[in-house]
Formats: sequence, C-alpha cells, structure tokens
Amino acid sequence: MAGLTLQNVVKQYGTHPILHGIDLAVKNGEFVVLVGPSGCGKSTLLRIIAGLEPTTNGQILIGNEDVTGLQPGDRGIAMVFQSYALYPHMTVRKNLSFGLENLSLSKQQIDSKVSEAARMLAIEPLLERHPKQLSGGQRQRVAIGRAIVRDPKIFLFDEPLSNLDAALRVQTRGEISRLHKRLGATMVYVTHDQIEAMTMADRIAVLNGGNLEQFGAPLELFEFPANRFVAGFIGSPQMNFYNGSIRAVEAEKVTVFVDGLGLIQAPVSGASAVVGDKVALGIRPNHFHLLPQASDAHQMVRFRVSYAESVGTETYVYGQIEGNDTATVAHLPDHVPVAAKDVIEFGVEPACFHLFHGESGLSFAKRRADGSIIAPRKK
Amino acid sequence: MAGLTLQNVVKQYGTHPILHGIDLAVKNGEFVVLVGPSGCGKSTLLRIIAGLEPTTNGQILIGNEDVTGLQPGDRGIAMVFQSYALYPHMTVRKNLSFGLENLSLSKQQIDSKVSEAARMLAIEPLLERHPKQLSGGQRQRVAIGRAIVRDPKIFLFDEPLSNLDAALRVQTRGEISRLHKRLGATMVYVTHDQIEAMTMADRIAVLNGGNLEQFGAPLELFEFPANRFVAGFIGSPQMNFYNGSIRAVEAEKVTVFVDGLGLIQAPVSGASAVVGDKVALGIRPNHFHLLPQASDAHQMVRFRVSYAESVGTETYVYGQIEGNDTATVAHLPDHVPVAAKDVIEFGVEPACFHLFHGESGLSFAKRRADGSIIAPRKK
Amino acid sequence: MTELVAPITRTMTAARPPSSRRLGDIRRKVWPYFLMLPTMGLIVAFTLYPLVQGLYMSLFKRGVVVLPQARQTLPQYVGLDNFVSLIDNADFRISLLKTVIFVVVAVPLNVVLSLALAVLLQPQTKLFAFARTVVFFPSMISLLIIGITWRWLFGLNNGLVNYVLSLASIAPVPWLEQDTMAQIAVVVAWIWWQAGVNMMIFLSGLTAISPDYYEAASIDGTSKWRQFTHITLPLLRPTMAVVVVLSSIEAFKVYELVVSLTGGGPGKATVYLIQTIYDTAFQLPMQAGIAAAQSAVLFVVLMVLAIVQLRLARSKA
Amino acid sequence: AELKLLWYVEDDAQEAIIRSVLDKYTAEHPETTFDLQITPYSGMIQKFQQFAASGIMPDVSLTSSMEPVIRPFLADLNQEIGPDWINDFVKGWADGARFEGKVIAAPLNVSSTGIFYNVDAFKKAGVEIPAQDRSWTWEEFIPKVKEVAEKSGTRYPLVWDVSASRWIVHQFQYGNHMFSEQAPVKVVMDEAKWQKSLDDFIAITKDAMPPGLWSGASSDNPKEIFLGGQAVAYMSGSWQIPALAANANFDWQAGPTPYGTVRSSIYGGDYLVAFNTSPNLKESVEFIKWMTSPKTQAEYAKLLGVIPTNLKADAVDYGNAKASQAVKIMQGELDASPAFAATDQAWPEMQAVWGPIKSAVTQAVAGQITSAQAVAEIKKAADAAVEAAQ
Amino acid sequence: MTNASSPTRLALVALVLVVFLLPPVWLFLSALKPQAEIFQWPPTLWPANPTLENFVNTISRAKFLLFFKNSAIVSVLSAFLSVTISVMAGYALAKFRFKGDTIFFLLIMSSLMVPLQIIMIPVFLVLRDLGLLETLAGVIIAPAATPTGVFLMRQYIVNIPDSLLEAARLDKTPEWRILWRIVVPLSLPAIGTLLAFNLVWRWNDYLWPFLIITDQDQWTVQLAIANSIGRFGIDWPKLLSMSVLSVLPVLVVFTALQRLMMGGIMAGATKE
Ligand SMILES: Nc1ncnc2c1ncn2[C@@H]1O[C@H](COP(=O)(O)OP(=O)(O)OP(=O)(O)O)[C@@H](O)[C@H]1O
Ligand SMILES: Nc1ncnc2c1ncn2[C@@H]1O[C@H](COP(=O)(O)OP(=O)(O)OP(=O)(O)O)[C@@H](O)[C@H]1O
Ligand SMILES: [Mg+2]
Ligand SMILES: [Mg+2]
Repeated sequence: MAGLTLQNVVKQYGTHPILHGIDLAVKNGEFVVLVGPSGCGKSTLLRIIAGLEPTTNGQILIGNEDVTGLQPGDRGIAMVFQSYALYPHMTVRKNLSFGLENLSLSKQQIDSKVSEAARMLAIEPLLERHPKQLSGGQRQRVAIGRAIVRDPKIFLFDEPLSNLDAALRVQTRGEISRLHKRLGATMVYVTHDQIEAMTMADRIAVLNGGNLEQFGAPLELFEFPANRFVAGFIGSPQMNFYNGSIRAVEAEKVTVFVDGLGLIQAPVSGASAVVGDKVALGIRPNHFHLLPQASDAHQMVRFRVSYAESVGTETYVYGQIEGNDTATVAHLPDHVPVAAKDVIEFGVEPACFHLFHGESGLSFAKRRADGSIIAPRKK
Repeated sequence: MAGLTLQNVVKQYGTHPILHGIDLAVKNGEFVVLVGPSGCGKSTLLRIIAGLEPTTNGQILIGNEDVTGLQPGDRGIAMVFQSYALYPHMTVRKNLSFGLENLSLSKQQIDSKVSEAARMLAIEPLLERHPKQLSGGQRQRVAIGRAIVRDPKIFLFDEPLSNLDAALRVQTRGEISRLHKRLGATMVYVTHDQIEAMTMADRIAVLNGGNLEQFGAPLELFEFPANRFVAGFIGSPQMNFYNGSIRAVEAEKVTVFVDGLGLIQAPVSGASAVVGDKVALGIRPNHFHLLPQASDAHQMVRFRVSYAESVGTETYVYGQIEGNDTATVAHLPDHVPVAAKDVIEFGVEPACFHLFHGESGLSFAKRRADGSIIAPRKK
Repeated sequence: MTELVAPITRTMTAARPPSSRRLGDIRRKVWPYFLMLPTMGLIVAFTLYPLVQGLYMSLFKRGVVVLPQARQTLPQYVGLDNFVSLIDNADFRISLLKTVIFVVVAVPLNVVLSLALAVLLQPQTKLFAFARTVVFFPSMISLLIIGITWRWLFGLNNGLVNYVLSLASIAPVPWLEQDTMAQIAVVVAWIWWQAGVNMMIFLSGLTAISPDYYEAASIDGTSKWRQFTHITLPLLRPTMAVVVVLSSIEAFKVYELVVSLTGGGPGKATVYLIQTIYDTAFQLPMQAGIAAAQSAVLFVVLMVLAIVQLRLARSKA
Repeated sequence: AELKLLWYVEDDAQEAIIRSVLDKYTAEHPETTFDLQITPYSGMIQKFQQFAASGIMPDVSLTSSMEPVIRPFLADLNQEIGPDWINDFVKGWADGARFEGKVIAAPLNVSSTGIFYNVDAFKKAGVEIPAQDRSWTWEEFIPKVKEVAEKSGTRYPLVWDVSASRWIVHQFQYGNHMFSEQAPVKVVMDEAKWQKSLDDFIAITKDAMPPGLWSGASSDNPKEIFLGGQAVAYMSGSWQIPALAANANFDWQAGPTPYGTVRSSIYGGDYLVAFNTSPNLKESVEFIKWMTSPKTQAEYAKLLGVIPTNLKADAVDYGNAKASQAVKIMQGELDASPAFAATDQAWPEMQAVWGPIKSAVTQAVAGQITSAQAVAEIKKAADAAVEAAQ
Repeated sequence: MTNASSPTRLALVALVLVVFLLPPVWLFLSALKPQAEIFQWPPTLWPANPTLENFVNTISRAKFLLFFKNSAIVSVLSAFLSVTISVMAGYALAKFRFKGDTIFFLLIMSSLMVPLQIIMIPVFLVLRDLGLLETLAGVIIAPAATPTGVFLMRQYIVNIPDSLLEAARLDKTPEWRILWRIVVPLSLPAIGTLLAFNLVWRWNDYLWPFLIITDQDQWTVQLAIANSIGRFGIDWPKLLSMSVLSVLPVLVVFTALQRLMMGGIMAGATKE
C-alpha cells in the first residue's frame, strides 16, 4: 500500500524560508503525529503533502511513486483543514456526501457512509443544518467527517480536535484510532495536545522553525529526547533546565555540578563529555517526588514554594530549588496542600536526569534499558 | 468597576431553543471560565453578553446598569472570537491598533500598547504581515492581542488558546492571568481545556444543552460536583460510574452495593437516601492507587487490564473491575509497565467516592472539610 | 462501525493506471482555456475582429462602405494623415474635451451616489427590497425612453418640472436650452439611469463581506462611519474597481441617452465623442477613415484609463 | 415571386394602408406576393449602408433620398420602363430621380413645405388671413401673428418644425440657394445674403416662437403645440394634413406661406427604388410601374392624404373639404416655387449637407456661434460634399 | 449594520423613492391619457380621463404579442448564455494561473471599449458570413460575451476561499463539478445580479436587433418601439403604452431575482 516519503522538502513563501529540507519516511499504515510550536510549518507541510502547495524543492513519494507533480485529487489523500473549509451553501449532509459523489457509489452506499460518520462524530441531529448554524466544535466535526467518509490511502489531519471538549475529544480520538486500525491507512496528524500526540502516535515528528528535530516513538521522544528543544517541547509542564558544568567524566556516568543540587551523577555516556564544559541538566516536573520515606534511589532537594495550583487530584508547585534561582515546576499526582514560602523536600532520581550540551543543546548519549546506546545525530 | 449579571437569559434561533434561561452573577474582577460540551451554547452566551446577538428573553447587567438594549460598542467589552475575525486587509499591527484608534490616544500610546501586546504574545516579527500569511496559531494570538490592547471593563475569550502548542499555551495562559490580576478586569473565558479551566478560573460555570449545571470554584466542582453531568465533565479522563443500589442509610454514611466492589460505604448524607434506590457510584481515574502496601484507608479492588497507554510519566490503564463489566479507566502518575490481561490490585479510598441519584443524576449532599454541608439544588 | 469504507473503492483509486493521470493532467491544463473559449470566441468574432478592421480603416481616406462598382468609393491609403488631421479638427477636440469633463463629473458622483444607495438600501426587509427595485427600475427602461421622458420633464415651455415651478411662481428654467444646464441635465439623467446598476454591483460586493468583521469592530466601539471607511471601503475595493472602470467606460461611450435627451443640443453643447465619431462616419461623405482614427484615439484613451484604474486598485489592495 | 420590400411608416394606420395596397396588387397579380419589412425612418441610411456593404438587398425600397452608397445598385428605370415614362411626373420631384443620365427612382408622392393657421384664433382676434395669391411677407406676417396671439390668448404666435429642410425654405424665399441649378454642380452660396436671412430667422425664433424651440435640444413638439391650440401658425408641410384633419378640434387652414423676396416651398416626398441585384427585377419594376400609375397614385394619395406625383392622376378628393383645400394650397406653394427649390434638394450632394445645416443653425440660434460662422460651416459642408462626389 | 428602521434612514429612503419613482410614474400615468391630453397645457399629472385605450390598441395589434415573444426568447436565452460564459471566464481568470491569462483579460477589457455604433458595418459582415442575419439566434449569440459580466464574475469569485476549492480537489472532484456545485452556488448573488443586468440589457437592446433583423416577424419589442418614432413625429400613445408594457416583464423578473442577489452566503465556511 502507501507509505509516505518526503525527501529534502523545501518551501519558501517569496523569500521567507518556511521549511528547510524535511526528510521524513512514514511507513505504510503508520500513524504519525506532527508537533511543533505555532508557526513552525506544520500546516504548510500537510498542504505540500496534499499537493495544494508546490514545493520549492524536494520530492514527495507515496508508496514508491513520485507524486511531487501530481494533482491533489490524484494522490488519494483526504485532509481535514485547520480552517475547516466547509462548503457554506451545503447542508452538513451534503458536505459529507459531496466528495463521495465523485466515486461511482450507489445512493444507499453514500447514505450509509454518511450516517455512519455522523453517528461516529455525534452530529446526526445537525445533518440538515448549514455550517453557519453550527458551533465551532460542530463545524470541526463536520470537517473530520468529510475526510473520513472517503477511503483514501493517506489521511492528513490538521488539529482536528482543537475545538472539542475533553469528553468528545477522548471519544473522537478513540474513533480515529479505531479507524486507523481498521483501515490500516497512513495518517499524518497535527496536534498541539500532548496527550493526543503521545497516545495516538506510532511515531511523533517534532518540527521546529522548519526543521525536523526528531522523529521517533512517543516514549522514545519522552525518555530520550534528541536535544533540549524536544525535551522541552514534549511533556507538559515543560522540563526544568538547570545550568551546570562537567566536573568528572566516566564511561557511562558524567558528574555535573549544579547550583543548589551540588554534584550530580547523570547516567549518560561520557564519550563526548569534556570536563569544564557547560551543560544543562533536565528534570521533568513529574520527577519531583514527595517521598513517604527516604530511599537510596533518590537524591533529596529542598524546594522553596512560590505558589501552587491544584487541579483536582493533581498539584503544580512553582518555586525554586534552594540555592538555584531557576524557576522550577513540580507536578504532583495528588492534591497536596502547600502554600507560598513553604519549603518542601523532594526526592529526585538521578536515573531520570537528562543532560544536554550547553552550546549545541544536543543530548548526551544514553544507554537504553535493552543495553543499546542512543545517540542523537549531530545537526 | 463592573460585575456582570445575567438574568434568565433565553435565546432561540427560530424555534430552536439554545439557551433556556441562564442566571449568572459574575463578580467584579472575577475570572469565570465557561465550559460545556461542543454546541451547548457557550459562544452564543458570549455573543449575547457582547451584544452581538439579541436575547429572546432576559436581562444583562454590567455593574448595576442594564445593558440589554445597548450597542456592543457601548458595553465596554473586548472579545476574542472563536473564528478570529481578523481584518483581512490590515496588517497585524493595524489589526491591533484599529480598535485603539477609536479612543483618543496619542500615536505613541497606541504604538506602545501594540508593541506591548505583540511582545507578550510573541508576534513581534509578524507585525507587518497580513492575516492570510499567518499560521492558525499566529492568527489566534493576533485575535487575543486585539482584545487585550484595549482596557475594557470586561473581557470575553472564546477558546483563545485552542490552536497553540503546549508551551505557548502555558505561557499565554500565564500572560492572561497576569493581565487579569493587573487590570482587575472581569473575564469570561470559554475553553475546552480542563487544565486551563481549573488553573485560571476563580469560578467555573458548566453549561450543558443550554442550561447552567453548576457554577462554583474549580475545586468545588471537582470535589463536590452537583450532578453526574458535572462530575463526568470535569476531570480528565472522565470519572468512572458504576450502577448500584442503596442497602443501608445512616446520617452521614450510605451503604451501597455495587457489582464487583461489594458493599461500599460512601461518606455522604443519608437525608435523601432511600433503601433500594438505584444510584451511581463515581470514582475518578486518579483515585485508583497502586499501593506500596495495604492501608486502612483503602479498599482493595482487582482490576483486569484491557490495554494501557503510557504518556511519558503517566499511564492510563483501561479495563474492568473484576465482577463488574463497566468500562473503567485508571490514571496512574507513573510509567507503569502493565499489559493486556494483567490483573492489578488497586486501592480506592471511600472518602473519594461520589454518589448520585440514579434518576435525577443529582449528587448526594456531602459535608465539606470545614463541616458545612453542600447540597446540590434540585433541578 | 459497519461499512464505513467500501473495499471496492479502495482498489479503484489505487489501481488507476498512470496513463489516465497524465490525461487528467492535460485535461486540467486545458480546463482554464476551455473556460475562456466561449467568451473569447464571441469577443473575437463580434468585437475584436471588427475592431481591427475598423481601426485599419483609419489609414485610408474612404467612406463607410467600399463599392468596387463605384470608383469614387475606393479607399485611398493616406498613412497617418487622418490622425494628423485630428489635431485641428475642432469638432473632435471639443467633443473629446466635453466627454472628459462629463466623465470626470459624472463618474465620481455616480459612484458615490450608488454606493450610498447600496449602503442605504442593504437591509433585507420587504420595504428595502421594494426600494432597491425602484432604484434599479430606470435601468430597466430603454435609454431611448429614458431620454424622451427626461426631455419631456425638462421641457422649457411644456415640461412638468417648469410647470411645477410656475405653480410656485418661479420663472421657467431652460434645462435643455442653455449649454451648461443641458450638460447638467445629461449628467443627472445618466446618473439616474446608471445608479441602479452600480448599486446592485455594490450590493453584491457588500454581501460578500463577512459580518464577523463588523461584529469585531462594533465591540471595539468603532463608529459606523469608521467601520464604513476602514472595513467596508477597503474590503469593497475590488468591487469599487469594477464599478469605477465600468462606469467610466460607460460614460465615455455615452450616446443613445444624449441623442434622445438633447439630440446633442442646444447647438452642439452636448455632442459627445461617440456622436461626433458616428456623425463623422455616417453623415459625412468619405470621412469614415477620420472617424476610425477618432475611434482609435478613444480606444487608446479608454485602455489607458482602465489599466491605470486597475493598477491603482490593485496596488492599494 | 415574393418581393422583399423595405418601407418606413409614420404610424400603424399607414402600415395598414400599405398592406392593403399590396394586397390589392397581389389580388391583381397572384404570382407576386410581398414580404413587407418595416424600418424606423431614422435607420434607413444605416440599412442602406449594410445592404451596400454586404450585397444583401431587398427587391424594392421606399426612400426619400438616393443615398450614394446604394446608387450603384439601383435599377435604371429608363431602361426597364422606357425613357419617356418619367416625364409624367411632377417635374421638381422627378428631377431628383435622375442620375448620370439614368432614372434610378420612381417618384411615389410629393410633399410641400408651408404654413398652417389656426383660423379660430384669427377670428377671435379679428385679423384677416390674406388670399393665397396675395400672401404677406415675413415682415408683415410676424407682427400680425403676434397680434393674433395676444388678442386671442394663444400661447405662441408661431411654431416651426426644427428641421433643416423646413428652415432652408426661409433662405429660398430670399432667393438664396446652395447649388447651381445646372450640371456640373457648384456651390453658389452668397454668404452675406445667407447670413442676413439667418439673422432674420434668428430674430423670428426669439420674437415669435416658444423660447428655445430652435436651440436643437428643446422638447417642445411644434405639431403637438399647434394641435393643442397653443400656436397661431405652424410652419411645416403637407404631410401634416391628415393628422390635422383627424385631430384638430379648431378651424384651421393651410397657407398662404409668408415670403421674403420670392415665394417658395421645397420639394419633398418619397421614391420607390428597385435594386439591380434583385432576381425578380422584372416583377419589381412591374410593381413600381403599378404603384406610380395614375390610377394607383390617385388612390394611394387619397388613402394617405399625400400629393400624387403622377401628373396624369385624377384630381384627388380627400373626402374632407378642409383637407382637400389644404392639399390644393400646398400644391400651389410648390407650383409657385423657383427652380432651385427642386434642384437644391435633388442634387445627391445635398444629402451630406442637411446634417451640418441643422447643427449650424441650431448653434447659431443657441448663440454658440455667430451667424457668419454658421453660414461658413454650411458652405464648408456643401463644398466638401461637392468635392467628395468628384 | 445600522438599524434598518431609524428615522433618518427611512426619510432618506422616502427621498430616494420620490426621485426614482416620479419619472416612471409620470410616464405610466401619461400612457393612460388620450392623445390630446398628453400634450395639454397646463399639463395634468393625474389623467383627467384615464383610459386603457392606448394599451388596448397596442396589444390588439396583430403582431404585438409576437414581438413580446421574440423579445422574451432573445433576452432569456441570451442572458443565460451570457451569464454562463461569464461565469466560466470569470472563474478561469479569478482562480487559475495560466499562460496568457493577463492577455485574455486585457483583450476582454479592450472589447469593452469599442462602441458598437462605430464598428457596425464590419460586425454586420461577420454576421453575414456566419449566417446569423435575420435570425433570433444571431441576436442571442452575437452580444452574449459581455466584458462587464466577465469582470463582475471575476471580482466576485476571487472572494471565494481557495480552501473550498482545495477541499474539493482533494476529493478528486472533477473540475466541471467544482464549477457547478461550488463556484456557481457561492456566486449566486453575483449571478443573480448579472442575470438581471443581462435580461435588462438584452430586453432593452435596440442596436443588435436592428443590425440583425429586418423581418417584422422577428422584431423585438424595442424595434417596435423605435418604429413608433416616424419621420415627422412620434406616435406618443403607442410609444408610451409600449414602453410601459415593455418594462413590466423585466420588473417582474427582477423582483423574482432579487432574492438570489442578497445574503451573506460565505458565512461559516472557514475561520480566519
Ligand atoms: N445561526 C444559527 N442557527 C441555528 N442554530 C445555531 C445557529 N448558530 C448556532 N446554532 C446552534 O446553537 C448551539 C450553540 O452554539 P454555540 O456556537 O453557542 O456552541 P458552543 O457552545 O460555542 O460550541 P463549541 O464549543 O463547539 O464552539 C449549537 O447547537 C449550534 O448548532
Ligand atoms: N502565504 C504566506 N506568506 C508568507 N508566510 C506564510 C504564508 N502562509 C504561512 N506563512 C508562514 O509560514 C509559517 C508556517 O505556517 P504554518 O501555517 O505551516 O504553521 P503551523 O505550523 O501550521 O502553525 P499553527 O500551529 O499555528 O497552525 C508561519 O510562520 C506563517 O507565518
Ligand atoms: Mg497550522
Ligand atoms: Mg463556540
């Protein structure tokens, strides 16, 4: 069937470079989520894949066929537009069936596909309305419906759930995942929602300023981010970074000095480490633990609270590690009653530490659980 | 300054009733978040407050003044539209300054306000572009900017962050909160993001199908939801509900039988409980704990895993409580290696149980930590 | 989920042979030309080709019709003499100047007025629909009758207008019998006739503007006037270009109305360019070449005018 | 065969009459039927040009002038009918049909330009209208009609068709004409005299006519003003007689027309022409012969209230004493006219001058140019026409 | 926008109604007067003896209904043809970039600048060579390409969001279907306007029918009206009654079309 390969895709608007040579190989049937900061070129990339925007340079392959010059309709792609692009003069039903009528399907087949999609997206009562009579979320669901009633080789979704409420989002997410499983279609999905990205993706591609920063399985990105950007981008709240410098280097352990934390032993390869180099130490907010009792695995830090936000059963605590003025967030899986000026003792596990080169921002290589080494490519 | 009061606001489109008499009193300077399922009438309510849509019935008061018949411009309101509504023929800068030019401000004042907002929203490099040349998230930020450059009495935000990435969202959230503190303005904010709702709101209003279901502080909604809808809507993943029936009633404790869980003692008022009545027992996904050791406070349940999703440091486990076929989600604050068919022992704390009347869906009254009783009003 | 996706169609899309794609590609390239074909065909046949023939005439001394049987009607090649002769052709010069003045006066008035009408009559109620019909009504009447009607209304001795004035003891006004008044009368009647058409064009442009923008502006307390100048006008710029270009060209070509309203009079006070060309070609012997040269000048003037106007419209948008 | 006829009419009644005449012909000659094509009079020149340019012609056409463009296509009736036939017709009008030794048209009817009076108004004012042979000069006439207007409470002393041919009669009456009476055609205008008469005319428009009438833009309709009883005298022509007879609700009469130094009218009317491109030329000529035969002429003239051209036609009784009398007087005006009243309008060159005359005179009346300039313009147009014909 | 029933607005509307309504009303009232009263002095606004005689005379003329039928055929067919090809060309110029597009545009524009009066004879020859003389087809086809129409459609279609067309292309919608099902419905306000214009233009057109038609059986109403202006005068009752009658159908059609022309049709399509 149809994998999707991008080879050195470059895009400029006038002299504005938007994409700087993207290489991406999506396997057939894979679910790839594209994430990146607002304006980094995600929508542009989708539009290029769809053939709506000419590339300035580079090839796009679907399966083994070079489709770079092909018309959008010949690529066998369905797309959900970030801006919906609903036909304003057609009812919801007509919006859904319009694309189907290009195929030689019977009226019944079309009807059943439409009602199926409508049911799945909970827009059955709206079928006879026009887009202007719909709420934002309803419009978005119609836009999704229009893509899924067809049966393309490749789906492109541009933030398809951004206007849905949590429950509906979870449900629709599930439906899309199931659709993906059933059809085995290749999907490229843009989202800003971390949970969406982590739970739906086979692999995640992180885009930043028109460059592909990392492309890998969700947990891989989470646990072995290639560089500081990815580390900061994946995971919410953001990873905390502390400046430090290397004090000692061993084969699989690097000792770093960080204000307030003292000497820290990070379990990373010393291959590229040079004593005296500046580094950034990364600790995820969830890796600050309130320990029932002290433990060997943990290093204790004293934390001065500025303020705390409680979200039901979770608590975000903002403040600094004593002796270090880097703003820090800790994310606790419980409703913890803390107040400003409190000082708490957190345990942190050196095994969870991330270490980045000060200048390039690249991660230090690390040994996976299975013993293999993961080393980020040089930029 | 300016509180906002809605009195019995009713809205129909033709014969479609959209809002069924909303009463809402927003205090001066309060930050109210409006949540509810897609299509429940949130945007409509904002539009009515802004004066863009006439009410079918009811009054709107700003401060003590009845503004129901007033023109939008006379209400002292700024609004961020769900559809952005950026002026397509103006640059970003002009979009931001346009509203300001209605006030008698000097050019410098306007410029400084515009650059201030642009800096705050990180759209400085885009100031000379036209909306067409912006990405979805960039447009959304311009729309926010257009509202905040003015100093209105009341801000209305319609899903202002839905197209932003996590980091930017956290940052912008912070900016809006700070703006709120600095200006002391009243804000009404529509969002689908639970975290946004919980962290930003002074109070949350939950709308459902045109009715106001509950209006209260975030934690109150979370801990004492007035009814099953609110309980299910607030908190993600959704609360798990199990059907059961009342077996015994005491003053502050009701004993309920639930398949798989057996006899459960929920710490709620027995005032309205009748033995034999159908009830729903609610347990939030986060209240399933993997306990290091058994404890008195917890009741143990055996959980059969269907599948699990891991999101970095968190894990969602899907399955059923043994002996009960209600689909259940448990949310664990760690990366827990579980696989399908595993059976896990979870501890659940009866103190966290919620109990709802089977038919009306209303919560059973409950005693707060301070000893006061919270009882949901009858519908 | 049941048959959300029919497997048959899958294979269909996948199995389409590449050759049909290339065919589709060609079809797509040809498509815009196909869309242009009928219009271009008709325009070439009934306007451009005759035009070229007509302009070619400007190089000859000849009559409208050339008869091989009659030697005196045979064209004589004179090169650019006809154009040179225009320089001291008073009729042409004067009517060209008058036409330019007419355009400069009538077009802006017309555009402003019809835009005002469009904005005034935009609401969707029955009353306004009726009013729109009324304003468009003059455009439904043939120019001949428009001219005759206004001529009658404006009659010095028997006109309704002067009669009404006489009831108020006001001396009769020589609407059509005095040069400037007659020129004004032509402007009035022309605008009265054209305003409806332009109003409709403006209305179709106005309805294309999303109400969102007005909502956003009204929340900011933007005055109606500022909404009009800063949102309506800029968003209406393409429509404005249409109206300005079309009505300037229309104004340059004013003819039938004048013929039936003033007949070009008093004297020659309202003889505009087309009438001059027409009379030169058809009323005077062997002057068709000169008329063709005049047409060529008109054509160039109009072309320059249109291009300049379109440029202006685009550069500001 | 079916003959294609191009015609113009004044009103529906005329069209009905023409059709009845054609039906009569078909009744007598069953092999000939007609396809009558009506065109607005103002479009005739245009049509002729189209015909000439495209070579698509009717078989027969009505026309008031033999436009240069169609002349090469007109059948020579001398050849078709015989050289003497044309001599049967009113001379002045028949001269217009001759061209380079051929007869290219058949005179169908003539008209004469002259004046009509509102007799009731004169009676009311107690002013006598002179007999035709003792007509009054313009100098006598103007004060009289003004007096009548004043005494009878009539709005205007005089109305005058705004037309070049009605205007030029005034010049003729002072002996001024445009072209030589003999071939080769030359322009013989005495500009000073023309200018003098034009000045007189302008004075008359200011003195006795509705303000602005002759400015060229006025909406005033002389015929309707006269018919409405609002004018004492009306300078027009014999073609108005049927309308006056039918619609005037006051007593009226034709002539005598005031004069300057000589009495003059001007020939007008219509011709029939046959086209040499016609495959049915014989039948067309037959038809023309029939139309201009004395018998048909008398009937036709009676039906339409026009003056017959065939001198052999019986005297026509128009069935209305006033009309019959008026026609007679109008005919008399023609008879009294000098030769140039026929030749000036008969020269083909004149066709190109009518337009400039009207615009020059109206401009002069409107004060846009002086009378000298106006006359110069007219002369220039005449010169150009003569030159173009060479 | 502004309140539809504010007093200033209504006052302005009243003024507009008076200015635009009076001349036609007077025309209509005059058509109800007998010949003598039409030119009566002092004039009467309201007919002293209203009569339908003029209308009866006009309608009872044998061919009057035929002229109406011809006019109807010509204007309806020609208007539809004209709108159809204008939409096609306008769409091409608005939404496609192809070689020569500017040249096409300029050529179309330039044809707007040629008054028909001036090129009548060459046009006539073309009509002859194409065999369109004396046929209603000629009157329908020859004037059908209106630069105004193309221009109008182009400017309107430019406003349709590209993303709608893109969405359809992704669905492999054939181009003609995109035109017919998306561009056309979304351009309805402009199409309605243009259709109204074309009907009016074609209905009132005199020059083209005059050029093409001499045969009375193929006359349009305008030819009949022009024919009421004779050599020596105007047949006023006929002219007035015909004029009034000739406007009525256009009026009806326009009123019917008005609904098409209005309405914010693009609402809800995209967010930006
Ligand atoms: N013009 C209209 N005519 C009829 N119904 C409408 C119209 N506009 C909105 N609605 C309906 O009103 C309801 C409320 O719409 P609204 O836009 O307020 O929803 P919302 O709560 O903002 O939803 P979302 O979160 O999806 O934006 C929806 O069901 C919608 O379909
Ligand atoms: N027509 C254009 N001209 C110039 N720049 C453009 C144009 N369209 C988009 N851009 C720029 O290209 C960059 C990438 O835009 P794109 O829409 O792909 O971003 P995105 O990653 O989808 O962002 P978002 O998450 O906000 O939707 C942005 O910085 C945007 O400003
Ligand atoms: Mg995007
Ligand atoms: Mg909404």
